[in-house]
Amino acid sequence: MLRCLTFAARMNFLRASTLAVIAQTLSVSVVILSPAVAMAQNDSQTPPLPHSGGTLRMVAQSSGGTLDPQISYMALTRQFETPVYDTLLAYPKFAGARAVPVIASLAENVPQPEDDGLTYRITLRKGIRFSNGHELNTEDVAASFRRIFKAGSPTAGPYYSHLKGAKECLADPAHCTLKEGITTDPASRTVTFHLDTPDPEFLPRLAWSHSAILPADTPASDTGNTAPPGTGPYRITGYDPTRFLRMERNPYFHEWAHDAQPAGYPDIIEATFGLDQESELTAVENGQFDWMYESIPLDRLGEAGDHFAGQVQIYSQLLYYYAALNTTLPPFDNLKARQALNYAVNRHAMVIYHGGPAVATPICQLIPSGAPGFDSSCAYTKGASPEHPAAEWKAPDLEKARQLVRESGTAGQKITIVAPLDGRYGAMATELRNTLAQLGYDASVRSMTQAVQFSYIQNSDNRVQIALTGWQADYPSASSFLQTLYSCTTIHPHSDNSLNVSAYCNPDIDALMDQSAMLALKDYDASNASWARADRALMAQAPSVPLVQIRRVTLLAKRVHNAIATLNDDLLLSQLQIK
Amino acid sequence: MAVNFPHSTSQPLLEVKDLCVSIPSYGRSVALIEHISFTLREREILGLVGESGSGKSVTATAIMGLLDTPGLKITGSVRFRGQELVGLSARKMRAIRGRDIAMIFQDPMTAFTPVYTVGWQIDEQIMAHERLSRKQARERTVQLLAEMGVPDPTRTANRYPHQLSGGLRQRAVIAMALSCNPTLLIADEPTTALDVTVQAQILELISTLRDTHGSSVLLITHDMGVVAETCDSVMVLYSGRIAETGLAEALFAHPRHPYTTALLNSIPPFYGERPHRLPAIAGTPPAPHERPAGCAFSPRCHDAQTICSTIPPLSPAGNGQQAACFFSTSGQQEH
Amino acid sequence: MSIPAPDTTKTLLEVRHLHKTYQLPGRKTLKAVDDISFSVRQGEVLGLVGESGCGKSTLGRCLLRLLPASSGSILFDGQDITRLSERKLRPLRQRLQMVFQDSSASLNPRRRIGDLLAEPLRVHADPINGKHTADMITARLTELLDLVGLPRSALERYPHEFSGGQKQRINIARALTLSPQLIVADEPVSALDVSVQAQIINLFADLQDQLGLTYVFISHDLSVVRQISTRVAVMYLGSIVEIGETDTVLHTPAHPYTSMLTQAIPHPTKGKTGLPAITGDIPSPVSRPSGCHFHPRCPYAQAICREKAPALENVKPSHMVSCHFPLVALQKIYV
Amino acid sequence: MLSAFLRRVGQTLIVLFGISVLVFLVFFATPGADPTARIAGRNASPQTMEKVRHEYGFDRPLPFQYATMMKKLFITRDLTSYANRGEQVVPEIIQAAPVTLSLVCGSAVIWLIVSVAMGTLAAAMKGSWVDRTLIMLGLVGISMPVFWLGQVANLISLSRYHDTWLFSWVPGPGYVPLTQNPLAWFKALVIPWCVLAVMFIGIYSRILRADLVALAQEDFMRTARAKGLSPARILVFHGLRTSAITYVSLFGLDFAQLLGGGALLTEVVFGLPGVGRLTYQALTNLDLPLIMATVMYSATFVVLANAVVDILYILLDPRVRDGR
Amino acid sequence: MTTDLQTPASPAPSVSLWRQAARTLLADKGSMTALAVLCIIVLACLLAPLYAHYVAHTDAFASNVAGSIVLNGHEVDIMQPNDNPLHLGLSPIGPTGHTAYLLGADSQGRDIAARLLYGGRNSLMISACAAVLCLFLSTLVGVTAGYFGGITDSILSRLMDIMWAVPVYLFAISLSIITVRHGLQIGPFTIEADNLLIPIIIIALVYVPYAARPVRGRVMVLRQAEFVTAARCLGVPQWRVLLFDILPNVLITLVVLGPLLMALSLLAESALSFLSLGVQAPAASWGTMIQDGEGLIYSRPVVAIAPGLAIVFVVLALNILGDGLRDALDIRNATRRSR
Repeated sequence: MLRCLTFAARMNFLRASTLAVIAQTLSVSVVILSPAVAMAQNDSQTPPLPHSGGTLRMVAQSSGGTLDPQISYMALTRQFETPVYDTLLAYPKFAGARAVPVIASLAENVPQPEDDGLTYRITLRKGIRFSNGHELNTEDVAASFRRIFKAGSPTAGPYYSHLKGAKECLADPAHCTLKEGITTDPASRTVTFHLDTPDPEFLPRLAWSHSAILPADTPASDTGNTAPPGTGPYRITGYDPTRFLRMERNPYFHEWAHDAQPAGYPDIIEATFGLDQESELTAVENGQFDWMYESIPLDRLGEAGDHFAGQVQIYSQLLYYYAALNTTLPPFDNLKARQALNYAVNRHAMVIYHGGPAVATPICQLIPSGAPGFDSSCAYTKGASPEHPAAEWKAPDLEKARQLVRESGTAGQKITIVAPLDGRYGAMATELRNTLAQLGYDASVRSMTQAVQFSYIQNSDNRVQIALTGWQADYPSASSFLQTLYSCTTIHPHSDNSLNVSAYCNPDIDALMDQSAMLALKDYDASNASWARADRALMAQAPSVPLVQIRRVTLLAKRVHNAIATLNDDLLLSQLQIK
Repeated sequence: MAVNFPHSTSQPLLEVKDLCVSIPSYGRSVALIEHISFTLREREILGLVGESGSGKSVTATAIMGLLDTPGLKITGSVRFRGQELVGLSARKMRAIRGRDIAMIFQDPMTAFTPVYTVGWQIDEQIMAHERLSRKQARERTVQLLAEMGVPDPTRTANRYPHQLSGGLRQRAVIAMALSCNPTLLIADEPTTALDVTVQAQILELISTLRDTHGSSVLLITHDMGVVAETCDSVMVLYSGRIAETGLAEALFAHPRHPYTTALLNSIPPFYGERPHRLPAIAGTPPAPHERPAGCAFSPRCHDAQTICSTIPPLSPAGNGQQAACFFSTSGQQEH
Repeated sequence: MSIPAPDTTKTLLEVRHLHKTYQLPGRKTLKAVDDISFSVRQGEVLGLVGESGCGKSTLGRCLLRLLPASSGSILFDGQDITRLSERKLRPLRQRLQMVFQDSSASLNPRRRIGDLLAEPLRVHADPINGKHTADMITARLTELLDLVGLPRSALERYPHEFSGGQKQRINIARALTLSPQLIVADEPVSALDVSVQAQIINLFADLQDQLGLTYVFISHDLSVVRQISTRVAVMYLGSIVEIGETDTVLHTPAHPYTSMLTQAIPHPTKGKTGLPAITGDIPSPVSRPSGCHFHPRCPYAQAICREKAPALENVKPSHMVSCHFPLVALQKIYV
Repeated sequence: MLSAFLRRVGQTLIVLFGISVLVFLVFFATPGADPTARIAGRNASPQTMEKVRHEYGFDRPLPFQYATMMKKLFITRDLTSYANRGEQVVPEIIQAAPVTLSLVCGSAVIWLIVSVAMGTLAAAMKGSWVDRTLIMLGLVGISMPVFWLGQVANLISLSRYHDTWLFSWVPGPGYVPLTQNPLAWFKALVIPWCVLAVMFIGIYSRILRADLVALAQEDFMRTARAKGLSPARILVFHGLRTSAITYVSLFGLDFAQLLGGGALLTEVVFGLPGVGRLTYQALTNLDLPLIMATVMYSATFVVLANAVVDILYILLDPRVRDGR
Repeated sequence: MTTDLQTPASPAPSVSLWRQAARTLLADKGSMTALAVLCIIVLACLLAPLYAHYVAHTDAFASNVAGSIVLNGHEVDIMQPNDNPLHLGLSPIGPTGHTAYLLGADSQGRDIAARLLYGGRNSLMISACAAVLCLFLSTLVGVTAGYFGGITDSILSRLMDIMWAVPVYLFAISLSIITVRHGLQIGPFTIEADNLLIPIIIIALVYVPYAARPVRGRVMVLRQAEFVTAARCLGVPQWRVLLFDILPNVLITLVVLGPLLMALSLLAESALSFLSLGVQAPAASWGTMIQDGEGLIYSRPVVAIAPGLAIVFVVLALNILGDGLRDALDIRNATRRSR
């Protein structure tokens, strides 16, 4: 499934490091554009031998907290863990739209659903060793899945509750056995998963990082700053959350499937924490570091484009910003008010706040470009309507918006926009406030730290009318954008975890979304088409105002080549070559 | 014109001539003291007496060269052993200060820097003027303290000013002043802050100094009793000018200036008959900037006449006294 | 035990076994007033003398309830005021007033004189006519100014525009506003120049004549006390050591301390008499010597003086002294 | 002496206790401060939320939670952050402290030297143009917002004039530990030092000048002059030495406040990962364990500094020594 | 110097100490210059709407990133695209030298000059109100603690100690973070989170210990003052003593503290706003403007420098004025340190 995403905004150096950590995303990326990147893609086809060795030095504003791969939910940590841990399945580690769907990694095969999607059977590869020398076996797999519940992985409920016995494990983690859910046969190295209800996304979830396979004797609690042994090409040998992280080669690693877990080039990967974005950029420009993790600050995009065009990395993400409209509170309990704002908002201005068209594109639908089920359409632009959507956003339609507001009779109401504190959010919130003011509302902005804001807007007790936020999928899927955010089941009143911020509930659309999801088990394309219909149906109800989809822009040092940004794993650290 | 004390045969130590100090205020110059002239001979104790604002402290500090208020103007001459002090360079003045001329101030409580021991501060003065080691200096300090009648001088030297009683402190102050054997000691109200019983001891000490240390003393006070008790000769100041000078005994017995007379009369007598009302002087002493033209005392004087609107010169009034009054020779107003 | 007063008029103020102690850090206690008893008759002036730290000011303030007494009682006109509430005390305040030493500090610099003088009239109702009207207040203020010899224009002015003597007149006027019977004057002239001091002493005397006031007059200056007082009480370290008729006490002292005091004051008419050999400083009131507190400085001290504190007893009618060996035989009478 | 010491300790504990209870209660009264959702992760199931709530004790009564937190903070010292799983707050502060210490100490040395020089010079030349200039400079120093001055310093040294010889040595913002590379440490900190010092130079030179000018009226200064001492000796041994009492006491308090996180704006502008920035981050994230730890840390410093100032007082002022 | 050297008092008859101080102040060139500068700045800020509407023709609060203006006959985008191969980033227009966008635009395309004036209104208003409120509270606390002493004093002093033990900016930030979400509820009154009262109250609260201390000290001195004893002796009730004898004398302390506190409040306000915890968008203050400009410090430094200079000028003027007042009222010791 997914998780919030955010970030990419120019985190200026003031911003709390912890917040930055939370804000980072487990990004699912599609590499696009950039001549440098295009070249790098060609390089990636060549064998790794010639350019291996050296120390890769990356720099990040702050660390990502715990290293426990089953608990960590931070994009940056994910960056480090990708070459350290493996899952049964994996998204292919190459760039572009071909990097879906999942392929086999620790498993020899991608399992076929049996019993109408209730049973999945895999066979483990032979000869794979953890970095402590222990050889991977079926018990490790079973233990790892139990550990998801025992250690309290955040996605235990949403992603793995279809397994038989998972409910008991959630209710009483200490006594979790999952003995009906997972059966193993050590002799044939087979592991069988038994589900109590079909899960159309079970395979992607076997590739999701929280299902990383760890040694069976890993303690069933958050390991914190010590990383348990993994199977990937590197192992983490040093970590201080405020200062650095160091990875060295895993002596037991050998490449078993290049596309699933390729061998790495650098001998050592070092990350330094504690620099703000401005300094990161300066340091990478000066060659002190090889890669800056954070995005290039907005006011220095021009400078980077002018002088370091060849080193700039731009890659798309399944990430967009939107304003969630609370459909249970005035004025946005009124459809016309919601639509009015959708018409009125100037998405071009929003693009400018993110650095221009090279970095951001307007979006007025709920599934972003690049995700399965994406079918470009815009119902709220000049000359379009929900019944007759245009292909893309052109310009705001203030006339129509004002008329809708008049019809809704909501003009003059007081509206508070709750936005994260950080730079670009601030600008977007102000723009949004302007728009609301132009429509005749009495609007104001209330900002708070992103970490706090994200749970704050979810809680119905806080009576948030309109919340500015962003969303990014854990892995590429339409359901993570539609079902997670707009289905009746994700409304949890009085709880900080209620991702349906709009509190939008429409049983008809829910049925359509369920249908689209289940279709995936049989017909991938039909499922995508159905998702696109669900997207348009939802957008006609305008539970939120999608604003911009953005790309990540970072800088590499001159000596670094072979940058590969994949759909699921951002930039692959292990594939960077140092010359 | 200098005042001479006929009885004294010794050499003049300090000769002050026409000393004037003025300060600018609201665009005009206000004289704090005017034409102060006197001579102090060796081993003589001269009392400078007057009410507040009469300029006695200004006179003393001017002699010491300690007046440094911006805009202040000093004219006239101060000759110490023949050396002119007015206009002397700061460095040369410093060498004289503390070594040849020492000064003690009214409040022994605040005369010492609070953060150093008394001994340290006396050592400091000795070492500033003589090439002595700290140990030698301390020896002299202890000896001086002993001479001043300080019990347990070694221990006292190591104590901080606030740990000493008022009397001990004033003794220490005097010890410090005498540490370099100055020939002139200027004592500015040395006993005003002290109790009578302690005052008596300190006055006793001061009057023996000329014998023990060969020092002359310029004693500044507002207390006629103190002057009578201690001094050889007296100079009475009124509003920045000399009113009368003379030998102490003679002056108190037969004051020639109406101010001196009135002042003495207004002190409640301790012996003899108690007058029902004291013969008080009407009005208050004028502040320097509102000093009347002519004789400054004329507005308060019973016998003032038209002539008093000019400044009376200091003229001999018999008995070795001099008084700045047109009627001094004739008028001996004893009420 | 109260002292028989010299005449037969009624006792206005009676103090019985008054104590005032302060707790200091480190379990030290300061006995500022230690078991003091005396009485004041209507129309008389009781002078309270002593050196600094003897507790005379504390005593004065206790009398007016400006400081709470630790124990003992104060009877004003027969009424015990020691433990009256502030509210009940307020009517009595009209009859019992105080004049302070520091004439500037006791006047609020931000208020006009008229305002300051009117304040008591505003808060106290007239016993006959009730609340004071504006006209009554104006009339009373003019009357007061005339009484203390200040121009009527003074009402519009601020305290800082007056000289020290004038300010003290204002203070006296304010104390008189409510026509009190008893005035406690705490060193009212010691901050003034001699020439002005005499004026104020005269004013006190005149007011007493005109208004039939009773004073408790606190001063360290024996001459001043002698001038104004009918009786004198001498204090040393919190206790009264001698009390009696003014000239008796001052000229034929029975207590060695009183004797030492009287001999220590230099007086211009006395000339150089040579001061008495006085030893030692006043001990700190925190660490008072045992037995008779004066014994370490007393030339006549015997063993008993160290051990037993003498009681205040009559040596003559209306002359009491607290000494094991009163000096009755040794007294010297000056003429 | 001992009782004074004990009383002091008692007062300190009361203050610390008061602050901690206040912070704790305020946190629970603040909407959006419940960390459960943040700890559990996005979209965590209600069961996971429950597990977290129980594991962290959020379902226990407040006094119990308070006691647990204090125990974890002071006794077992394994209190972990709510905002960032697994991050222990005590080591985090221990990491941040040297940064702040480096910043504040360096800055204090600068402001001490410069303010004493300026204050003394101004007092010695009272009324002259030198005095007036120094007073004005001090005022300007006090009037500049430190974060703005920091930005301007960054702009000049890192952007506008970075290519000139004057500023080419200036490294980008960030901190280098002294143990790692003393020269880089110095280079990284010298501009922050100066920026932080500016305001204090202004304050302290003014205080010192005023003090010295006031002291010049004192009797003992006149006595010192009457002793025939040189003006320099009078100024240093009698003036400065006496002023040191006031100066040091103020200095101690400011120094402690800065060490306790008061330098946060400077740390923020120069990207120094010190205590102030940590506290600020904790506050913005409503991360109670970290807030509690940093606030306790800073309060301890201030209270400790008060005690040190008292001791210095005793060392510097013999009158105080006898007073107790 | 000796005690005899008193400067003669001014010759004019019957002046209160207040009027005397005012005269001294009027004669002080520095203070008068500072006052003039302050007046000009305040006036300019008050006239902000006039400037924005009739001179610059802009709305200082509306974002205008997608807009353009006509300069010298050419239409110019307010956000200008960068001319690099990747078309990365846009920069706001720099100082134009025309009435519109005189100092250029900020990252949201708003006219900096107009915002500077509007921001000044808020900054000045907040700091002035905070100073007044702080003085009021400090007087309350200081007078209560100083006059009644005993337990009242102990409790209040401990409370102040607790506030002292937290660095002042951290304290302010903490309070802001709590209030910025939900506003403030005081009994039946609710103050919205974006109300300027919130920073005012916070700043005032934070500086209470700093101002209450000299006030308390002054009151304690005054309580012992002989004229208060004299008033008690005359049977003047306590409330009258407080009102007529204590307060007028405390007032000097307050008057001197006033400008200094306002200077401190202005700095605190700008710091809070700089951290986005003070004045809330879209309202501006000099602090929020510096914060806005921070992101543009490399490309358009004027955005941050202009409001910073405004702060420096105002604070400097206030400090000079405070010094002048202190000298005029001559209570150097009472307020030597008010930080």
